[in-house]
Amino acid sequence: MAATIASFKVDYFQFLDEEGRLADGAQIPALARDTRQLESLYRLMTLTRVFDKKAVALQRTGKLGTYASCLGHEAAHVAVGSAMREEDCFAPMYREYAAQFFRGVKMSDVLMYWGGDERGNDFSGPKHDFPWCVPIATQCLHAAGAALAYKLHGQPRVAVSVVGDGGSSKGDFLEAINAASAWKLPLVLVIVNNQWAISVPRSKQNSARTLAQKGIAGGLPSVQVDGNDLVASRWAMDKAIAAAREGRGASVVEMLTYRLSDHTTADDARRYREQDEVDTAWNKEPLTRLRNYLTDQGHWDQVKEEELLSESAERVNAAVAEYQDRIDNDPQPIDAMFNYMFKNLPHHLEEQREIARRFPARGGQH
Amino acid sequence: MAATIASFKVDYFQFLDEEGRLADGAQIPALARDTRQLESLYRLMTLTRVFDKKAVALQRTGKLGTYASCLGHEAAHVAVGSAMREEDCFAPMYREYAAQFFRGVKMSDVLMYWGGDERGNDFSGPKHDFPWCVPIATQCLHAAGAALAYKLHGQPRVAVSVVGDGGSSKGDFLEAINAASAWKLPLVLVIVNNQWAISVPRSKQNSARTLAQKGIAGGLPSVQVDGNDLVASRWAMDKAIAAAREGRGASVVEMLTYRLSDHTTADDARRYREQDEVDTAWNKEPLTRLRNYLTDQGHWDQVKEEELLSESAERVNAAVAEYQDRIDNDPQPIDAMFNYMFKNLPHHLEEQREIARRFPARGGQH
Amino acid sequence: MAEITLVEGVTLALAHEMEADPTVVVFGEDVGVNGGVFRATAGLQQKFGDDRVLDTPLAEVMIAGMCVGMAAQGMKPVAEAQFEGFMYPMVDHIVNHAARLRHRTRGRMNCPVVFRAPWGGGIHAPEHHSDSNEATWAHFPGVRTVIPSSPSRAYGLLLAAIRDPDPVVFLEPKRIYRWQREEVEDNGEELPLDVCFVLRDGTDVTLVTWGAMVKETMEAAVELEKNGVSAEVIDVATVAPIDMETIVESVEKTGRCVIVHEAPKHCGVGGEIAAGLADKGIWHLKAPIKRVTGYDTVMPLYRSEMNYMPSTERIVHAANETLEFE
Amino acid sequence: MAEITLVEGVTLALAHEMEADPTVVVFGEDVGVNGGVFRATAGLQQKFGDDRVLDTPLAEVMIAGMCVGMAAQGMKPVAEAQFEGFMYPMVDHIVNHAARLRHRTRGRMNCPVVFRAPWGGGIHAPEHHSDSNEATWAHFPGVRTVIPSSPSRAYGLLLAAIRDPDPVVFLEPKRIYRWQREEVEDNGEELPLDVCFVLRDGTDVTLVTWGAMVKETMEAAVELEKNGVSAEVIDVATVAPIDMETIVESVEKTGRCVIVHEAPKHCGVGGEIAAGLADKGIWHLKAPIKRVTGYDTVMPLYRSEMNYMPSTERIVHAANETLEFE
Ligand SMILES: Cc1ncc(C[n+]2csc(CCOP(=O)(O)OP(=O)(O)O)c2C)c(N)n1
Ligand SMILES: Cc1ncc(C[n+]2csc(CCOP(=O)(O)OP(=O)(O)O)c2C)c(N)n1
Ligand SMILES: [Mg+2]
Ligand SMILES: [Mg+2]
Repeated sequence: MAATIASFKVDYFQFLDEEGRLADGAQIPALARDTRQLESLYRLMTLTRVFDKKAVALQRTGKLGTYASCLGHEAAHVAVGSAMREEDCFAPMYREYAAQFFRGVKMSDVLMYWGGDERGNDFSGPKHDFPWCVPIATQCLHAAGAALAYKLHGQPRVAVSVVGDGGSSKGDFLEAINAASAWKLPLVLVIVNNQWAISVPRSKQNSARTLAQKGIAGGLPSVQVDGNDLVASRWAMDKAIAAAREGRGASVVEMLTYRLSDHTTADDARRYREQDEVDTAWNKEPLTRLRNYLTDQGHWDQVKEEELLSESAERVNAAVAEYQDRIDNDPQPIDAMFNYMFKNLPHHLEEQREIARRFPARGGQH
Repeated sequence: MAATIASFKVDYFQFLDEEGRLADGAQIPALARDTRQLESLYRLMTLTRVFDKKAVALQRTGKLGTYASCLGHEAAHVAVGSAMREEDCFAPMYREYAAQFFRGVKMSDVLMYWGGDERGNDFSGPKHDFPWCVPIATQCLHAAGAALAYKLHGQPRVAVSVVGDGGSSKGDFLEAINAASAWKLPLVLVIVNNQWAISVPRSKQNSARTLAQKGIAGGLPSVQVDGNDLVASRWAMDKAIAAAREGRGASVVEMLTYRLSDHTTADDARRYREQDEVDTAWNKEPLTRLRNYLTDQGHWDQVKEEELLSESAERVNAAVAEYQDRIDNDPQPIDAMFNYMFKNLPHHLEEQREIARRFPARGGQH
Repeated sequence: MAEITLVEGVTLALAHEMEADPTVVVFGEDVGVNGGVFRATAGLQQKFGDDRVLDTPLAEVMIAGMCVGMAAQGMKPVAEAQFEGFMYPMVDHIVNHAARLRHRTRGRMNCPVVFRAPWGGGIHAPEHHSDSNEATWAHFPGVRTVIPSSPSRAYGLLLAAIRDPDPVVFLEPKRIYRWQREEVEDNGEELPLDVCFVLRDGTDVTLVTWGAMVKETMEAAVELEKNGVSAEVIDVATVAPIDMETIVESVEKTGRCVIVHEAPKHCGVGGEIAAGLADKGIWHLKAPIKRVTGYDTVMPLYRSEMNYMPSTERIVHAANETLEFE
Repeated sequence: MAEITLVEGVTLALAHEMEADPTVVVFGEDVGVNGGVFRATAGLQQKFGDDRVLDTPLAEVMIAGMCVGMAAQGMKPVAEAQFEGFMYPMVDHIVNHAARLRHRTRGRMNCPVVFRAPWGGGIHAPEHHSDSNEATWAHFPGVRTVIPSSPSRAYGLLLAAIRDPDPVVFLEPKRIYRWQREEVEDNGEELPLDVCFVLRDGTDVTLVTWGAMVKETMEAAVELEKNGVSAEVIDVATVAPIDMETIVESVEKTGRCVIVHEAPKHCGVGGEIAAGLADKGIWHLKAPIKRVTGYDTVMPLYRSEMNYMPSTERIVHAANETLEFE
C-alpha cells in the first residue's frame, strides 16, 4: 500500500506591487480600498522611519548605545501592530518599533532602552506586552505561554511574536510551532525575513524554498507575503489573528522584506554584502510604494508628505528631548540594580547594596 | 499576486500487511523476493526478542538496573541497522538494540550498560558509533555533526539517528532537520513513532497528521512507513541512505510502530493506557507477519522456528553469563570514575582519586 | 494528620496550593494521568482536571519558555523537569528570562514560576539521572534555589516557593523521597525561605549540609557522639541565598566546620559557605574547613555510584580531622 | 614580531593551528566573511576557505551538538558563541555530552572541542551581552575553563586549548580585547593549562583575579604600592581546574588574600579559591579573605554597568581591610 496521506502548500501574496499598483486578478482585501486607514498607517511608517534615522544619528554622536535600525521593515511592523487588539499580547524581538508605537509604546521608551536604561522596558504600551528580547527566538515561547494562559482562562486574546530569518533556525521557534500545534494555541508567529542575520544570508539558514513551511511541521497554516506590501502583510495578519481568536489555532506568516540598514549600529554591512543588492532592495522598499498608491488614489500629495515629514521630525525631536531630560535629570539611582531583583530583597543583597552605594563608579553613570 | 510557491506531501508505505501478505498494486521492493535475506533479518528480530525478554527478567530479579525494552520495535530497528554500512555512523537513543546487534554490538554490551557499568558504551560495534543517548533527541545533532565531518572530508559515509515520537518535539531534532537542510548533510533522521512517550500519547506531542512532515520545515524528503513491516521500513531506509550517500542530502523517515512493553522496567503502563489498545497492537506486531510471509513462501516452518528459538535462548544465556562473569570477576576499579575524565588527569583529581581509593563504598559495587 | 513521605509532602503542598490559588498549574512531562515518574503529582490531574495539570510535549526549552510566558501573564506554573539532568535545556530561559523579568521591566512584570526536579544520586537510576546541580542554579542572580530534606520541609518550603512572587528552583532529593515518614498537617503553613534549619545542636563541630546528605550527616553526628564529639547539624535548605548568619553563629560556638554535599566539589555551594566563613567567621575557626563532597568527576553509572557519594565514614573522618586542632 | 592585541592573539592562534592541523575548523554565527562581531576570526575564511570556517544557522543548541558530533569523528571544532549570554543553550550538550564523552565510552571517543566566547561587561553592549558566567562552566566536571588576560596568554592558551584532547570553554575578556598591545611571536608555542600566572611579586597581600579584572587589579597594586603596600597579583587563567598550589604558596608568604572577579559573588569561582585557602592555607591567614566581585544582581544595562563592576577603588579598599590585621 502506498498512499499520499498528507499534502501541504505555501501560498505567496502580494497586493501592492513594487510600483504601488494594485495587482489585478487577485482578490483584493478591503484594506486596499480603505485609503483613510492606509493613510494613517502610512503616517506611522513614516514617523518610524524618521525616528529610526534620528536614533542612528544619536548613536553616532554618542548619545545612544548600540541601536538596531528598522529601516525597510516598516510595512511588516505596522501590519503586525495594527492588526492586534490592545488586550492581545505582543512578544517582540528588538526592532519592531512601529508595531510597538501602534500599541502605545513611546519613542522615548525605545531610546531609554537602547540608551542603557532598564526603564525603557517599563514602557507605556500594554502592561502585558513582553519587553524587548535579545536572546534570539526565546520570545516565541513566551508568546506561546501567554497564548496558553489565555486559552486556559477562556479569554479571546491572541499572542503575537516576531522572529527573524535567522531566529527561525532556532529550537525555541521550532518548539513554539510544536506547542502551538499541541494545544491549538491562539498564537501568531511572524517571521520577518529580511534576508540577513547579521552577516549570514537567508540562504545559509537552510535550503528550503520558504521559511513559512516550518509551520507545516506542526500542521499550522503557513503563508508567505511580500513584507514590503502593507496590504498583503496586514491582510495575512488579520486572517491569522482571526483564526487564533476564534479558536482555530495558530499560524505562521512569513513576511519577505529587506534590512536596508546595518544589522545594528555596531555592524558594518559593507563587509559582507554588495551595494548592488542593497540598491535593488531600495527599489522595493515599503514607504515609496504605499505613497505611490495613495498618490494614485488621489489621497496623497507632495504637500501632505512634507507636512508629515516635518511633523514627524518635531515629534521625534520631542521624544529625544524627553529621553535626554530623563537620563540627565532623573537618572536611575546607583542602587537601581538591586531594587527589582526580588519582591523581597534577601539580606545579603541589602549588604551588597550598601557597598554599591558606597562605591559608585567614578564619573557616575554613562 | 497570489501563487502557490511550494507544495509538499507525505506518502505512506506498507508492503507486508498485518497478516503477512504482500500488498498488491504497489511496486514491491526487491527485498520482498529475497527470502534468504529476509530470513536472516527475521532471525535477528527473533534473537532480539528473546534477548529483550531475558533482560526484563534479569531486571525483575535484581541482576540488571532499569532496562528499556524494545518489544515490538524489532522490524524498525533491524531495518535501520541492516541498511547501513559499517563505515556509516549510528547515533541511537536507548532501545535500538537490534540495529546495534546488526552492527556488531554484543548482547553483553547492552547488559553492561543497563547493568550500570560504563564499559557497555565501549561496545564491540563500530568504534565511530555513538554511545547510547539518554538526553532525548540530543543524538540527532551528534549525527548531524558526524555527517558534516564526513561531508567536509569528502567521505561517502552516512550518519543515521533515531528519535522517538516524544523526542520529535524537541528543539534538538528540529534544529538537526534545519542543519541537514542548511548543509545538505548525508544524514537520515528516523522517527520511531511507537505512539507513546512514557505516558504521553503521540496525540499530545502535536496535532499534525504525521511526524514525518517535520522534515518539510527543512525541505527534506519525508516519508511515513509501517514500522512493523520490515520490507517497507528497510526500503525507506535504503532509499534515504542512498540519497544521503550520493550527495542528495538528508531525509526523514517516520516508522509507525507500537511500544508493546512498559516504557522501561521502572514504568507501569497500566496506569495510563488501556489493555485493549495493547491487544490490538499485538495483532500488528512485526515478527508474526514476517514469519507468516516466510512460511507462505515455503521458507519457514515450525521446526525451524523452534530451532531458532532454542538457539537464540542459548546465545542469550551465553551473553548473560559473559555479563555476569565480567561484573563479578572483572569489575571496574573503585577509581574508575577518574580514569577517563581527561586524557591528562589534573592534579586535584589525583588527590580526589586517593580519597576515593581510601573510602570505597561499604559493600563495594552493587 | 497523616504520616507521609517527602514525595508525598510535595504532592500535598501542590494539592493544597492548587485548591487555594486557581492560577497555579502543574506543567511537565508525564505529570498528568501518570502522576509523574516518582508519583509526585499523583492524583492531581484527576482532582483538578487537565487544564490545571498539563502533560507537555517532550521539550524542556519549551517547558521553561512557556512557563515564563504564563507567569508573565498572571499564572503560577509549577514546572517539573523529569530529572535534574534534563534541566540543562532550561538554563537559558531560567537565567536570561525568569530570573530577570522583574529587573528588566522594573517590576512591570514578574515571574512566579517554580521549577521542580527530582535531584541527586543513589537510586540506581540510568545515566544522566543522578546529578547534583544546585550550584549551577545557585550562582545565577534572580532565582532562589531551595532543597527540602524532610517531609515537613518539602511541604512547607514548596508552599513558600509557589507563593513567592519570584522564580524558585526547587530540587527534591529523590534518594530520600521515601526514606522517612513524618506527621505533616495539611494546614497550608509555609516554612520560611532563605533560612537554615538547625537539625541538631552541638558544641564541637558544625556539620553543614542539605538534601539527601542530611541522612549521612545525621548518621555521622550519631557516630561522633559515640566518641564524645558533639556535632551541630545544619540543613541549609535554601542554597541561594544562603543564611550565613546561622552558619557563622554555629561556627562561633564550635570553631570547626565540615561541609557535606553530593555535588562535585569545584565551585560547589560548599565553596561559597567556606568562603563566607573565611571572611566573616575566620577568627572563630580552630581548624581548616573541610568539604566532603562528590568528586569532580561524572556521577558514575549505578554500579559505582556509591563510590562517588560522600559516606558517613568520610564525614566522620573529616570531622575528626578538624578535631585534631584545639 | 608584531605588537598585537588580545583579540589579535586569538586570531593568530586560530590561524596558526588551522595551518598546522587540518582537522581544526571554526564554527559559529558570523565567523566567516564577517570575521566575527569582534573580528576574532577576521581573514580566516578568506585564508582557509569556507569548509574550514563555517557560518552556521542561528542555533546555539545545534552549534554545540554538532561540535560534539564532529569532535567524536576526529575533527577539532573551535566553536564561537557570539556573546557569553548566548552560551546558555549550549549547556546541555557541553555538560551532558562534551564533558562526558571520554568517560562514558571509556576513552573510545573523546571530544576535543573549544567553545570560545567574548565574555564579561564594560563595553556598553546591549542587554544580555555582558555576563560573566565562568562559574557555570567551572563547576561541571569534564570541561576545562580557561580565560586569558593578555595578548600572549590569549595566543598561548588558545593554542593549548585547541590541542588539548578534551573540551575547553575559552572565555575572552572582551573589555580588554584591544586594551594592550604586546609583542607576540607566532611560534606555535603554547602556554600550559591548569596553572596560574604570577603577574607581580609582592609580600603583603595576594590579589587573585582573572580576565579583564587583571586591569583594575594591577592598577590597585600600583595604588597600594604608593602607600608602601606590596601586593602580589595572580592571574588564575584556568579557573577549572584551579592551580591552588600557586595561590596557597603566595598566601603562605603574604598572609592576606583578596579575590577579584566581575561575576556575581554567590557561588562564584572566588568562593572556590577562598574555600581552598580556608582548608589548605588557613594557618597562614592573618586576615579574613575578602572577595571583591560583581553583585548578586543582573548586570545592569550599560548606563549603570560601571556601578556594577569592581573598581580599582574597591580592590584597594578590600586590600586595606585585610591590612588592618597583623
Ligand atoms: C541566542 C542568540 N544568539 C546570537 C545572538 C546575536 N545576534 C543578535 S541579532 C542576530 C541575528 C538575527 O538575525 P535575524 O533573526 O534574521 O533577525 P534580524 O536581526 O535580521 O531582524 C544575532 C546572531 C543573539 N542575540 N541571541
Ligand atoms: C531531555 C529529556 N527529557 C526527559 C527525559 C525522560 N524520558 C526518558 S524517555 C522519555 C520518553 C521518550 O519518548 P519517545 O521519544 O517517544 O521515545 P520512546 O521511549 O517511546 O522510544 C522521557 C520523557 C529524558 N531522558 N531526556
Ligand atoms: Mg534577519
Ligand atoms: Mg515513543
